[in-house]
Amino acid sequence: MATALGAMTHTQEDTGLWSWLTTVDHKRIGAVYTVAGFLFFLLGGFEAVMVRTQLAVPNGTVLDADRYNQFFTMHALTMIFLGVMPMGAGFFNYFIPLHVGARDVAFPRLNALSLWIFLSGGILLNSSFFLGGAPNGGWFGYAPLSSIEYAKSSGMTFYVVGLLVLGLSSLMASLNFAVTIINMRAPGMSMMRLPVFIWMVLVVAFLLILSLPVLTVGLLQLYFDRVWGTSFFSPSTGGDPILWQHIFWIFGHPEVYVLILPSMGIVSEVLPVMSKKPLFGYSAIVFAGAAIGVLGFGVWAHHMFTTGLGPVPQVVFSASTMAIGVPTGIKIFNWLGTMYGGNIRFVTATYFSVGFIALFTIGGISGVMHASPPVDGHHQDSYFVVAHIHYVLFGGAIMGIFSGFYYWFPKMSGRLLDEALGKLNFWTMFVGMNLTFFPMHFLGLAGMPRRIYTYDAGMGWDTWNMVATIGSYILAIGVLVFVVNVIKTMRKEPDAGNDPWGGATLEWAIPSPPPAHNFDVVPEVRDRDPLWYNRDHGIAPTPVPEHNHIHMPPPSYFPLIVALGVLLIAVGALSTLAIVGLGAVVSVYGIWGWALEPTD
Amino acid sequence: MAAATHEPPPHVTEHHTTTGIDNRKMMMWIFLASECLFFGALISTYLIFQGESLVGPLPHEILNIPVTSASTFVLLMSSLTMVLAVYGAQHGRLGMMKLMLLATILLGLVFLGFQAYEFTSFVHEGLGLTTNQFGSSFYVLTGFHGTHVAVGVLYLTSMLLASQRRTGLGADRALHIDLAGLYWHFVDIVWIVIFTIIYLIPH
Amino acid sequence: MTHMPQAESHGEHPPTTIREYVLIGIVLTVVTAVELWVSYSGMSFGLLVGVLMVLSAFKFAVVVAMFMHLRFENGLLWRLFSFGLILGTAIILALTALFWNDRTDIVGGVPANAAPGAAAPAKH
Amino acid sequence: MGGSRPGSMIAIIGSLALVGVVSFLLWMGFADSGDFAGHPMTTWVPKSDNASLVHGVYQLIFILAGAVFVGIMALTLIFSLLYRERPGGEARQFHGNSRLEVVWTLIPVLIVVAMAVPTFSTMSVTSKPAPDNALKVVAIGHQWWWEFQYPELGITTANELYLPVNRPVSVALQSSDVIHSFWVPQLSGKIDNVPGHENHLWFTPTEARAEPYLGQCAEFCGLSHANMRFRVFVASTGDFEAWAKSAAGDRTAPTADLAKAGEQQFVASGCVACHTVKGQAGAAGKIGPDLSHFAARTTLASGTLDRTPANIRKWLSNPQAVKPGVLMPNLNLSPEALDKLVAYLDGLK
Ligand code: HEA
Ligand code: HEA
Ligand code: HEC
Ligand code: CUA
Ligand SMILES: [Cu+2]
Repeated sequence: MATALGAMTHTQEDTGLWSWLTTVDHKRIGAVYTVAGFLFFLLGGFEAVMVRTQLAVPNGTVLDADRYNQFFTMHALTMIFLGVMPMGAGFFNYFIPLHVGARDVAFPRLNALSLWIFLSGGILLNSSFFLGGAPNGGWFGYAPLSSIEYAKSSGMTFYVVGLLVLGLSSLMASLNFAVTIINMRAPGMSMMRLPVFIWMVLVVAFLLILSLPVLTVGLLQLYFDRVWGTSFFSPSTGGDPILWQHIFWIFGHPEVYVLILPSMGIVSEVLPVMSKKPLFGYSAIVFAGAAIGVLGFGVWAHHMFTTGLGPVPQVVFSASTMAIGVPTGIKIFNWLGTMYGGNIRFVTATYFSVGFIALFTIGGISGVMHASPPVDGHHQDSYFVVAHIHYVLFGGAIMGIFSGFYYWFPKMSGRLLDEALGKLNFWTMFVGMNLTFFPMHFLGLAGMPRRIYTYDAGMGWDTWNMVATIGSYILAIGVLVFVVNVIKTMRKEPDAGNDPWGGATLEWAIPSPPPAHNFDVVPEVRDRDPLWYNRDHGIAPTPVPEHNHIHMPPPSYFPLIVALGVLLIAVGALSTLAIVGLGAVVSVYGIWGWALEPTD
Repeated sequence: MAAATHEPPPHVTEHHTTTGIDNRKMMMWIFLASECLFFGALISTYLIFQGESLVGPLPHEILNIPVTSASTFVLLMSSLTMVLAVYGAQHGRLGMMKLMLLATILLGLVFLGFQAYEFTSFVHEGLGLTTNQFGSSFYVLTGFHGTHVAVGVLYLTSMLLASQRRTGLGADRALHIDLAGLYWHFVDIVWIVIFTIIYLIPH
Repeated sequence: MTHMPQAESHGEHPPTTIREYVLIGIVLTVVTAVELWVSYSGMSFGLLVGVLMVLSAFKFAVVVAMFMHLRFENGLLWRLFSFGLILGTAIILALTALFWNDRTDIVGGVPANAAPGAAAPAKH
Repeated sequence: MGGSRPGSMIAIIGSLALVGVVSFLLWMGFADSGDFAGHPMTTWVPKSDNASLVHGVYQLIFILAGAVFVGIMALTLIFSLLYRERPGGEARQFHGNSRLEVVWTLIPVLIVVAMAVPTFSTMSVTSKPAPDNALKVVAIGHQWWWEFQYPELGITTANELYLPVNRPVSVALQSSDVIHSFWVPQLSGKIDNVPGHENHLWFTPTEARAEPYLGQCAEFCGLSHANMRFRVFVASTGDFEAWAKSAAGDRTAPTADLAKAGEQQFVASGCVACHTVKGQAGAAGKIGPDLSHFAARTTLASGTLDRTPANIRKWLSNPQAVKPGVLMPNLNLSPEALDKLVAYLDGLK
């Protein structure tokens, strides 16, 4: 992986460790995000495979109950917060400036800070395995099971503190991206000329900006419950566990769109380029994405249909949830419309994008099925829901991200990933994924509850569990094929050229990997598909001015210092107040130095 | 930006943005939008736990409205001094700017003093963080507001210190003070809401 | 939402004199005093809540518009901020509404089942 | 559709055939899992009035979902085959088509309405309060077992619920610790047991049968969440009344010597601190399951073991080994004490 890191930005003269630690280059930051996110994805996948191994046969004995609970909780947390979101953030970092025609993001040092805080949070969360046990209360940490009375080990405190730290990182990154997209566009790049990917990132940024603070409040309250003896969520002293559920899902549902929208953006980039025709219904796709974002704030209680909400809220939330199927449907149909009449080049990136359409639709359909409260009475907390989430999260988010890998790896490294291995990669993943997760629908229908570490023979669950486990091994092989592909590709000479796919967006006009300053001349944008417009109208690239002195922001170690301060505060929150104080001092010092540091 | 009419910003090209709004200002406003949800969630919690306390003291037994009205007034006045500091910065009246910054900081500290007094007297009257639902939600809501005030005091102090340096706040002086002002006013308007919901509306 | 015009030429401008700022400060103080009076006035609860809400919303709006001079900024900033403001308000309203009926459900406020087996209701 | 391309008919027919075959196979899978035979917790064989009502909606939604599935899969596959790159092929350049876009906005709207209307009309029935003649049951979730009370009949039991057929039952759901969820798929969808709240659920079982209806706690509740199972026996009215009469009364007093010694041991080992045995003086503990009619149950420790003497012994000698995290301590009983206790417990009809 280290070679991958290096090569993704190999034109940078300075390659020592220090240069990486102090970098403010969005491409380097993006590369670290991507690689770290992918490594965490492997870790989360390992946990998932252990879970599957335990469930392969009735009364399995691979993991004991406590270990199992830690594994499925950490599996979800790792996949969502340390895998998919950071891999997304990697793409955002790398491609927002390239797509909007900017030299960097709006706040390069803040960007570095987000990265280091994310890494601190990821390491902190995982260190719990060695410090008294990992979180074991499920990824939504329902109180009062997550309160100190019932979760005495420090695991759930790690959950609280870890998510607070990761939330801080995401909040800062989102602010940065939002400002960059709105405010740093190249001349002519109006909002309705933004690549769809960038639009989806913008929606994601706002989803996070507006939902993370709610989660933060919930986590702080849970922290007070666990550490300082309040009882926000403990009924024994007047608190209300249902309040936690509302707070969590007010964040949690927008969060699932945070996971899917980037992939929808990627698919919207890959399909037109590979079909060699413009995206069908650009504005419809953009508005549908925004509508999903807005509606996404009004559906949270569909996770709570069985908690006794009462019929009126159930009807309201059921209706809003079903309504979300409409804008999503619009997107699916527009992608099909993009393929229609095309001359589609089926490279691996295309396979993953088309796979996305099929698999995400399956997950979306089961989502709409849960939207009916009486039916959800059967689905809730059964494997039917586990099937839903993996079709949307793996079939959707991960397939999209892999499409992005194959599509953009050449830009990031100058090398084309191997197509033969790529197709093997796709088919093993596709087959493995369906073998793993489709049977979960059957299991749910047959009444298998989720989050059980064991089950009895005679429930009719044996066969499909075994199939799912075998599927997950195939899936793991598929992921390994990708790793092999990357390693193999990194060994060869750069062969991608500027524009291997005939792309439409600005990044394809510059060298692969891009130089530190991205564009010699900030491009002028005349159309939604700027490069195709230039090609069709015979517009040559603007010549590079002779004395082109491009000023890039200098490296800075202050982000690292502030991140260290935040890490110390978090460690203090888990141990003793004195360390919190130390962390605060370090952070304040870092911010002060940051503020006074000359930036030009 | 108002300042522009009085002092041409030096790095026009550096700061060129698509919308003409400075990046930092835009980020501050989006951040404040985010803060609306932070306080929204805290206020919701407070409202939901009204009447859920199993034991006293209850709000009407303990809240001291006259004292808090005084501290509310202090915070309101700090908004006035803050806006004058921004005015000073924008019109190149540095003395006024520094004086008003100092006044704002002091008023902020007075507000925090009031809050410290309020908290300690409540504790004496038997309302701890964990006493009942009112105590928990009250302290956490007003405590986080107080934390915001404290951060604001730090923020303004660093502005004051920086403007004392030889290089001052640099060419973006007006913007820096403006941003600090936005943050400070926001903390004030949150208090307007909190004051109404906790103190003024009888239970 | 294409290119945003650089400036704000509605013929309006932020307060330009210290006097105007001080005046606004006085207005805010007066409104706060009125609020206090209302709070003690003993009017019916519903009316009181309504009046207080209107008054504090007014203060809120004045500070945002004048002190934070949002009224004179590029309209985009207002739209960005109002996202959060509206959503935050909506969530407060939705949550209080969702928990409104809930009171009746809570098992007597008593720790229904604080100790295992001590389930409060339904003792034979 | 794309008739200009060579081989398009083959591609279309092949795709449809493939999607058809796959859909058929999946349908077989669903049908199999929905079959009661071999799937005791299937959600597709309703045996109560409300469950049947919900099942109607479920079927409808399932069919609509299936239609969307077939449609999208077929289109994806057909387009992939039809428009794959060919030498000399040209992509047709167009940006959209308003009429099409309106149509495919309306289709999902119609589907959604078709799901919503029956959903809400069903809810208007199932969310009504239970009929007045309903049998009242309180189901209390404990980490990790179920307590069932019949307040009108003066019965308290654990992990096995008896119900009369064709009489509505109203279940009040409570929890003594964390959130649990009461779920007997054939009788009803699940509702959570939330500490501090009381939820309600009602249904009328429509089929008496010897086999129990299996249920399981569906909300993650800690270490032994997987082992928090329970059974519901739906009996004819006569059988139910006979059971109720016996369950409401005291235990059967031990007669054999060993069992009598067990009664002493039950006090000596401190079991009475947690367990109630009606009719045994001093045995009124509330922390664990009521054992008055323990021997009338078919399973032990919420469905973890069959209730055989050997298993009772296994349980008592180390509950932790049987059920992780269980809140009954290992009392380090001697083999003799175990003999006595097993004899006693096994006689508590
Ligand atoms: C990427 C993540 C992602 C995405 C995109 C979605 C999308 C959707 N989800 Fe999902 N969901 C999760 C991740 C996601 N979900 C997770 C992680 C959980 C579980 C959390 C936990 O408990 O651990 C969950 C749980 C969950 C529940 C709660 C289930 C339960 O616990 O009881 C519900 C209930 O309504 C739901 C609904 C939906 C709906 C309606 C959509 C819609 O957005 C889907 C819309 C898409 C389509 C409908 C397909 C395409 C449309 C067409 C082809 C048009 C025609 C079709 C129709 C009109 C039907 N989801
Ligand atoms: C983006 C999110 C995401 C992703 C990608 C996945 C991916 C996978 N998930 Fe996950 N999952 C969740 C999010 C996700 N999941 C969530 C939110 C839950 C709910 C948790 C909760 O209830 O709280 C859940 C729950 C969940 C369960 C239910 C647990 C339970 O309820 O008891 C299961 C069970 O099979 C499962 C399996 C898998 C598998 C097999 C994969 C596979 O796709 C993984 C494939 C990847 C790999 C296999 C990596 C390859 C690694 C290597 C090659 C390294 C070496 C590997 C080995 C030695 C094996 N997941
Ligand atoms: C600290 C409390 C405690 C003590 C002491 C205790 N038990 Fe238990 N017992 C429990 C709990 C709690 C359960 C429920 C366990 C479960 O299923 O999760 C239980 C379950 C049981 C069961 C199974 C009940 C059923 O319906 O499945 C039996 C039998 C039993 N105990 C017998 C005994 C005997 C005999 C003793 C004394 C030697 C004893 N218990 C002492 C708490 C206790
Ligand atoms: Cu009780 Cu799960
Ligand atoms: Cu959701």
